[in-house]
Amino acid sequence: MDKKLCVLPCNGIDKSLGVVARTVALKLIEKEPEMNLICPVLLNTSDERYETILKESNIVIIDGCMTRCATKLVDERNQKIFKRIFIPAMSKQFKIKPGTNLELNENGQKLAEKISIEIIKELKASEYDEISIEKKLEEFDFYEITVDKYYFQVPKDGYFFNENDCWVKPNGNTALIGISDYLQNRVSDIMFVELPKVGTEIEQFDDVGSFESVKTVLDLISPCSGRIISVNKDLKEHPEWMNQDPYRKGWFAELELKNFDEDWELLMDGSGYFKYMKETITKEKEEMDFKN
Amino acid sequence: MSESYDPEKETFMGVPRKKIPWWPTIDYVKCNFCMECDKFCPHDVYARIEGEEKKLIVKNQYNCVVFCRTCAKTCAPDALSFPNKREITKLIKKFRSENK
Amino acid sequence: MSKKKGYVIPCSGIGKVFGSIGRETAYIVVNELAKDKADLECLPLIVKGKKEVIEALKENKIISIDGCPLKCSYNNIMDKVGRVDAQFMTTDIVKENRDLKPEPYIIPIGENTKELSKKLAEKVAEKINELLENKVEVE
Amino acid sequence: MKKKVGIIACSGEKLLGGTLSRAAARIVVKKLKPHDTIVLCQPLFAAGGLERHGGQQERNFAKEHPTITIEGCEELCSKIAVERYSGPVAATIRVDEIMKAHPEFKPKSREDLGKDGLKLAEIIAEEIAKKVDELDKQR
Repeated sequence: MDKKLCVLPCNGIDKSLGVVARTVALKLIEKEPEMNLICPVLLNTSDERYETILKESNIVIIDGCMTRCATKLVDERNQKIFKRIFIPAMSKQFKIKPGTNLELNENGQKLAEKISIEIIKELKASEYDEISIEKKLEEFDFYEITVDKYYFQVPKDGYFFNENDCWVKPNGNTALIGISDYLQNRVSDIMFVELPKVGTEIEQFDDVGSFESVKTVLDLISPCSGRIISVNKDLKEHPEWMNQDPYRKGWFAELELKNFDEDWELLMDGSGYFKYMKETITKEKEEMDFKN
Repeated sequence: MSESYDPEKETFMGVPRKKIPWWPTIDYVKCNFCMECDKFCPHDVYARIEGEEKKLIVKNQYNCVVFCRTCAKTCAPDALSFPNKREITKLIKKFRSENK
Repeated sequence: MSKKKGYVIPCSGIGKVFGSIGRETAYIVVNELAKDKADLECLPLIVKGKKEVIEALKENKIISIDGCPLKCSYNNIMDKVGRVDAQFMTTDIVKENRDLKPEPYIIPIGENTKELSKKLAEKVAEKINELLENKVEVE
Repeated sequence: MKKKVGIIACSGEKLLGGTLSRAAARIVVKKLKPHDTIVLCQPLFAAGGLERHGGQQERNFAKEHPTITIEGCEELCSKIAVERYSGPVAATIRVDEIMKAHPEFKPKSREDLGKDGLKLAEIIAEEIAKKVDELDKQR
């Protein structure tokens, strides 16, 4: 198991949040000397320079603004990602505003320090072993119904659903999207996925990519609007993750949310969707029995 | 579809299904009656009519899953079209706000 | 010392077509492609832990063929015999041949299913040759 | 909601009885009793406890529902698997005995049942369906 880590900050020098991104990276190197620092400018001009390091490492990507230069630099690679940090979201989370000064003020330093501690904490908790999985796999509580030998699960918190059986899991101003346990059960073994292109702007309920089983082909109908910032490339190799772990390892794409406050109004939370799903299953069963 | 199915009671996002004009429209100039859409659709939206000129029709329009347009992807001559999703979303929002 | 054989153990999953591809593949290998080198054994007997069967497997090469990610064949053999020399997934051959969609029915199997099984059988037979030619024992 | 009956076939790869038990199980769940029965995967019993629910699905189902096992030979692999992981079985059908009782049908081979074999599978399937009805009456 590879345990190497590297860090790629956006290094924006024209905004204080970019300077925070750079400072976080420097603090990480200071705290974890084994970690490799990737210079975004050098990576952009001669990426062969970092080829080996990137191949062998999991990366921490730090973006200072919505342009997400650091993210874009690794988007096209099949890069193992440990964590993505979006400084404005962290600033909100810690309620620390670094101001606009390009020479970091006390608050800016404090924010960078807090973020770096947070990353190290997570790193230790992961014991390095899990980090090749791009998205953190949290345990979650779920509602469950058993029909014959099949189980249908719905996470209790953190996920929102549309009536097309797709979910969104927001985290700050980004979100993961995927399909529900019910939908994966319905289509059965997924063999192929067509992932959307990174950078695509989508509206709520647009189709984003598709997945195909022996039985059928279906589109994923996005529960929210936004811009695709990453896709789960591992699904190309492991489409079965959508069946085995639809709410976590089987995530489909990551979006930068555009209008979630409004999108949210047309979505169900875990308990709402569970009720909806149960009704659907009962209806299907009744129809079957009727035909019988 | 069985008789226990009652379209009158169906809703989508809290809106009566019958208030949402979402279903495919067949362009009979393009359609070559390959029936791929009908073979695909598990909801009995289409029906095949033997001996008629229009050998395929949209029969159960309200069975169509709102926002699903996967059948259109099976259509080689590109003869199927759907309403604009934004318009439909707007309509759903409008209905919901008026009927709170 | 008697000549070694390659035991082909498909999962024979019964719920979906992927298990049937494994079963058909095993039959093609032992009946046609690697007649004198390959043999079959019942997976249920391995699951049950029948002594003679386990002993026979231990002394020969073992190839598992599974139809779903739960890998019943592989896992049960690992559990009871402790070794698998090569493992195959029928879903891989389906993925590699996107134009050949296996028919959903299994009694009897469809044309595409048969074709896919043939393709997988070629790979399995080749692997058996490779395993048996290899003079170095991998224990 | 009525509880479904689990059908577990030995599916043994090496013998004709396995292929027959498999075919009969499919005929029951697809044709004769599609709404009263569900097919369970025998090897999954032992391989249980994997990813998410995996094999636990089969074990739990058999704990809470009546199950009928279909055996290809005297080894009774399915029955033993179910009893080990879930509890007593509701009924056991012996394919080898039904074969003996119907010498007029001569299945072609374990690979291809042929016309006679399919007929025999139908007969076995009807036996299973009868058991399902009996179980229904008892409940």
